[in-house]
Amino acid sequence: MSDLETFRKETIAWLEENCPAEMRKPAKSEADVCWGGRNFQFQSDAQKQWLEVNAARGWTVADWPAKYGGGGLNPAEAKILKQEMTRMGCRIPLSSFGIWMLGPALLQFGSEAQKLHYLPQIARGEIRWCQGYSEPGSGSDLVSLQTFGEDKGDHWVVNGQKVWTSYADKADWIFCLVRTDKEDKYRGISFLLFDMESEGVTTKPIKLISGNSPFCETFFDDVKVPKDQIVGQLNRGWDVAKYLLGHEREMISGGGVSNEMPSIGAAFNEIVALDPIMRAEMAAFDVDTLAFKAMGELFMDELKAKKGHPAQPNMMKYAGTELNKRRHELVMAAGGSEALEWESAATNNGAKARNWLRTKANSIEGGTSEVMLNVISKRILELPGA
Amino acid sequence: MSDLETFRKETIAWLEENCPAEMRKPAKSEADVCWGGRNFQFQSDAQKQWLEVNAARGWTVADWPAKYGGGGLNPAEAKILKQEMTRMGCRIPLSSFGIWMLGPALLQFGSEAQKLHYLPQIARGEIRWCQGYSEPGSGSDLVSLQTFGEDKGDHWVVNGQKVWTSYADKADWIFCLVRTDKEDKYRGISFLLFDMESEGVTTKPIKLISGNSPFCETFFDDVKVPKDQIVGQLNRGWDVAKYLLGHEREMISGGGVSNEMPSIGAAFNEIVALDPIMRAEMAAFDVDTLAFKAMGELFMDELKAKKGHPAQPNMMKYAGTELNKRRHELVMAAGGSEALEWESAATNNGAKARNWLRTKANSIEGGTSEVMLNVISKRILELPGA
Amino acid sequence: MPLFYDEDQSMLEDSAAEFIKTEAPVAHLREFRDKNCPDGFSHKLWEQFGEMGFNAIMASEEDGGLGMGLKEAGIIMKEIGKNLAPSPFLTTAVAGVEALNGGSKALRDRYLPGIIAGKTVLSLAIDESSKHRPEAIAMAAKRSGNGFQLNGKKQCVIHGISSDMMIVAARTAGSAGDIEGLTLFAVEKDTKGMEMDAVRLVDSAVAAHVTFNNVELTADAVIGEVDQGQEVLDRLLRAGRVASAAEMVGVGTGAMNITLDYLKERKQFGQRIGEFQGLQHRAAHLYSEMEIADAIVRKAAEAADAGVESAELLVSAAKAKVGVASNLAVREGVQMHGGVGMTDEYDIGLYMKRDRGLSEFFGDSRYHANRVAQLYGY
Amino acid sequence: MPLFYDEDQSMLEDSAAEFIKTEAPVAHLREFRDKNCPDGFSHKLWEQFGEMGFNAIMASEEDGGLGMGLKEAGIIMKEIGKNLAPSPFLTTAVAGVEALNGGSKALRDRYLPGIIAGKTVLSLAIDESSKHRPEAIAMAAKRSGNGFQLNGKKQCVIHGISSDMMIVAARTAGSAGDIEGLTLFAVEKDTKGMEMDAVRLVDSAVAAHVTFNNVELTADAVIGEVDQGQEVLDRLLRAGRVASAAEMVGVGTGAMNITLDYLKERKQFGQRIGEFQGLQHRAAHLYSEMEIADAIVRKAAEAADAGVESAELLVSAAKAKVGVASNLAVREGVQMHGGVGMTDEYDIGLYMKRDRGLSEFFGDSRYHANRVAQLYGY
Repeated sequence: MSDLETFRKETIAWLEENCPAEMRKPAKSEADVCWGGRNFQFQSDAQKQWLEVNAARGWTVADWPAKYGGGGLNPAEAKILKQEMTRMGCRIPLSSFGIWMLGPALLQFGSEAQKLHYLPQIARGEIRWCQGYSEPGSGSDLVSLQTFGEDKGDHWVVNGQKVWTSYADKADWIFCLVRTDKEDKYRGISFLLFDMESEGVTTKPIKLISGNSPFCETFFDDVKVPKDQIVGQLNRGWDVAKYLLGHEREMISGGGVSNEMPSIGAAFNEIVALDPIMRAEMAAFDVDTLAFKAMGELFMDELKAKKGHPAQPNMMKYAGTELNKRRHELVMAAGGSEALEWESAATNNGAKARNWLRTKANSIEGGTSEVMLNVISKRILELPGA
Repeated sequence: MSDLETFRKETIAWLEENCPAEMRKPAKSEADVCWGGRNFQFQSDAQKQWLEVNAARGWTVADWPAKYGGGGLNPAEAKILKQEMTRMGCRIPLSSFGIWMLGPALLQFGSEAQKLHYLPQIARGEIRWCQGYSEPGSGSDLVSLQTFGEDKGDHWVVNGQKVWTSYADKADWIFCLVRTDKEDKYRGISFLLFDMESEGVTTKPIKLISGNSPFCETFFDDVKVPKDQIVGQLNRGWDVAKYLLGHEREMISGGGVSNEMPSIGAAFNEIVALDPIMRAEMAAFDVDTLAFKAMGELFMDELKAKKGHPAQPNMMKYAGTELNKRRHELVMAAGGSEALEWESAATNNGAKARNWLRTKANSIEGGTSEVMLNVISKRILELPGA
Repeated sequence: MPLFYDEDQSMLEDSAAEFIKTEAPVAHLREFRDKNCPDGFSHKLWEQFGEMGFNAIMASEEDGGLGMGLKEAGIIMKEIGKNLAPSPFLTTAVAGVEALNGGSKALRDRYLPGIIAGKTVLSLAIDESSKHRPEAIAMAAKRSGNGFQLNGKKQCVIHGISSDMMIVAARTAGSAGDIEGLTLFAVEKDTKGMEMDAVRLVDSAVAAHVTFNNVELTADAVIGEVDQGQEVLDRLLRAGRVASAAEMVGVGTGAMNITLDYLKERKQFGQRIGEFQGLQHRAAHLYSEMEIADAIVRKAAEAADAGVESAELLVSAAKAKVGVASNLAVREGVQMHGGVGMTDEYDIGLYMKRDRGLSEFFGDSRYHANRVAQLYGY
Repeated sequence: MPLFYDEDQSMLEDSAAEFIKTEAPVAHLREFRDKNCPDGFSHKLWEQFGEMGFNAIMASEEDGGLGMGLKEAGIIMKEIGKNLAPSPFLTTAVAGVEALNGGSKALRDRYLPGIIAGKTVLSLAIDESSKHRPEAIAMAAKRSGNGFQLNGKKQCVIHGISSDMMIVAARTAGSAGDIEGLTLFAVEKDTKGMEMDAVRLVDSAVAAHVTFNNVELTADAVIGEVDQGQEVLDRLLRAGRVASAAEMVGVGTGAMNITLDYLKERKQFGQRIGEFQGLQHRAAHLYSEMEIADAIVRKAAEAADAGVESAELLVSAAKAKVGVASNLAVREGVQMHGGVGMTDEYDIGLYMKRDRGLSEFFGDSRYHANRVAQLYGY
């Protein structure tokens, strides 16, 4: 038996033994997701136990080095773990912006001391992170950032305001872009980490059209940030941010198609049998979904092999988010008047409608579709001008 | 009986008596169209006779004043004439850029002497006109016009090159935009008329993707143009040109829907019975056609009543030409492999394919769709900037 | 008749625009949403509609109305749409009145005065599944003595719990799909055996799922003729389709207008975002689509008012076209607003929600595109 | 297996790109069109294809081929598409060879060496109406002695008059729609009773309408089994669909590339037109569509080569997707070229014509979208 076959066998056995039955059913809603953090309320013992056994083994971040709290798996092993978890329906033990976003940036840009300090806490789900990028008046345009960190020798004093800070009201720490040089408009920005319990930090949830409030406005009023909490070089926070945005785009671009990516027409076959026009639209959509799935496979293959254009994540983000919005428009149409219900038990409190509205943000967050198209036209197609 | 009812009765009687049977069948191709002009070869005696009886009555241009060779009809009468000709299937006796384009501009901007000289010749189909606007390197951008008329006292000497001159090889005279002031880039252009048999004028047909050559490149090499052949004021040719482009846009925007505008799905009902996806597309197209037809009606109603936004013809041109292109894409799809035939008798020498390719110019000639969208966004929506 | 508004119609448009913008701007919708009003609309506003004469538009002069038609009703609907005003105008003063116009003098005398005065509210119980498909109506109305007994369910009856009378379509004969055998009934509020489940919809309208358990009706309740309800239903649907299409023109136009305003003021990368040609072209295309949608809705209203043969075709084309155009308007609207478009604070999301609701009401763009194909014989 | 090209495939791509760009650029198509060549392609180029080894891709090593698959054939097809090279590669070396792969050793020995050497040309007589609908094949092949007698008509047989052998699908039993009863025949050039009407198509390909009048064939002509031709036809169609889809990726990509070049050089209003964001966004969207179309075509080729169950679904999705994407590429291409795009002098119009031809070949995007729905069971 090859090493990988052995690994697969052992993995299956471990999952069978350690994954509680409750954690093998799909999460029903946002509330079932394990986000970790200082103030996290576990929904159940099973959820807590599932996090702990994974954290102990380093499998919340299976492909990170073991010394940083990871599982130290190679890519082939990590893929097998993912496959087997998917096959058995195991939930992700820990969802975390620390894992998806900050972690990769720290691995790339952090000092060894920072890695040893922050990464294991992220891996164990002890710190919940939020991201402070956007500001009022600068959505896709990060260059016009206003939040300012004044140099006070061994610390900065940060003043300003962020918006679209995901779960800022629930997060323990923030990774945040702060202007540290007012002269250099295009650089002059640094990537700082600080505790959300620092004096001077306040958050205010933003109510969305979906009725939910996953984002906040976040205010900084003379917040002290020690100098060792900068990632990467002073005034080079852009490099970190760009690297991290790339990760975010990959994550969001994957959103267009779920793992299973079932046929939408087949899911609504009774409806389309009565509505030939909807059937045609769904057939076109299924074609596009199959094609985007193939693109996703090609993209991942190229990414792994370090082939492909470096700006390709922008294309994936554009196409994937637009596709997902279309999917939810079709789901609403197929649902008809029932899908309009907003507060009924029969519709799980208007889940379809709320999910549909949520998807409208896909093509805005992490860089709008328009910004993605700009990047494609400049960096891939090399079209001239502004 | 009201005056209009009397007029209708008399019109019917006159048409019955004077329209040859052959002229009551639809024109089969471009070759059946009567363009008039010095060198025009009539396809048949009937075609010649039909032009002559109309010219004698002023009905080639029924709503022009009688003193300029028109029929002197009021709008209500002109509408009745058109209705009855349509009802009886009478062909248009004379197709002419003189009637559609130059005539209206002369009526608006010409001197009385010019009107008395040119308009009756246009009305009788004695002079065939072409239009010299576009130049290589200035398609939608007329400001960069290079053709130059040097002032020589009682005449200009014109040098330069035009492209997209419709039927320049068949035309007798040209109405032409010529730079008469090199300093003033935005004005400095005059609207001149001259004989295509003038020394120094040469034409070269442009072969199109449809296989036809309705357009030419036209070269001017020291062409003398007497000073009384200017329309409107010196260096204000733009005013005339813009007025005339408005007419052209109205003409082209009407192209999206024929008078009858039949259902495309019904026309191909056997094909769509086997192809539910095409049926859905055709249903959507029929919806759009019905809607655009209503828009055409509203637009014409508003035009007559001098209501509506003055830039609305740009919207009509945009929507109408895009719709017509879509129609021909669908016609080709419904035609399948038979519609691909290019030179067979069964397909009338590839008429479907050639017509389809011809429609691709709809959204380019007379101002591209992109220019129309620019105009809408600036003049109607009043969006800021360039 | 020209398709633009004549002098009287323009005056009506001006007064409706002014009145609704003043009395029921988007803030009015927010107020009724946020106080979780069980009706979902303001009875005071409804009376004001009556005072303005709006509710009299579709009633004949003989019945104390203005004897105008769907073109005029459409003018009101458009202003309702632009302001997202919650109102029973569509179900009551347009579709409801048009159904009553096909009913007996007794029924008209009973309901029209209250409607015209803005006191009475009607609701429409047509659909039996979550997609509009009136050709599949199957609910049973058995003869019972001199009257009828209703049993079955209706879905998504807007204003159901607030209405004084509900127009119910049911089968007195035949089975789903038959043209004959349909009958329309005027069912009074609180009639015994009716049960309603109120649900709030995404656009804050309140709909009811209605269950009929041995609901006994007298013969007086029949609107039109027994078994010949298709004709009255067609009137009702034609009116409802044109009016909801007109409201969608208003919704799309309102969404477009606030988006254009935003494009003119919001700055990004040092420019007003309305300067970007990528957005300009999309805005111009959207304008074109909305204008065309407006035109076919006017044309459909005119054709329905004139009772011409092509009316059915034009009405379905109108609902199909506006469904696509107004959906484009709200999608472009939210996207062009960027992040703030996702917040409840900005109005554009409310336009998106209303558009979704209206798109299902009286058949969506797919249903009507299919109907256009069927009417064309393919 | 990764979806990107491995080292060998990349080498094949490089050599095909270089070779075809050199030997058969768009000017080559123009030459053959303008001299009104009755074949519509160059026999010399066909031999060169043989020398390059391209024609051996789909044949098994046992038969003297390279034993590769549709993924590799698709690489050649894409380069053909980019350059609009007129070639019998698709009908002969891909779909034809794949059909022969399902036939007897005797047939393979008879035809494959000539194909591999670039001497032999095959054509495919499948369609009987102007839309691709192989499930409706009705042409009769009656048993006659030890052989068969063919009577009927086939439409739009590309390279029909130039081919040494024509693969003909006909019914030996059953009627249109039955799966059983189809048989595929290898019909030699100049067989008695065949009549051909050559017609030049919009993209300068030459097609034939073929009439079969008591065409007598021996049992040797049968490819695969009598009455069991569906299986061989499916192989042929799968290969033809993937290969034509790959050619369309090439056509769309070629059209996009020359359009991007034009956007970078052409000036209007004092700017290069590629600076206008309105065009940039459309170009970027087009790029995205073409990339995605390329991916599904690769995926379909891989699935067909692997013989997995999902191959039929992926193949139809590929032809459907690329049909839409490449149509967008040529429409945007002509429009963005402006006036010169309408002239025969520029190449973009030729791409538009080729796209149109290919879109019908082996079923258009609508046919295949419908097939995707059917395969998904709706």
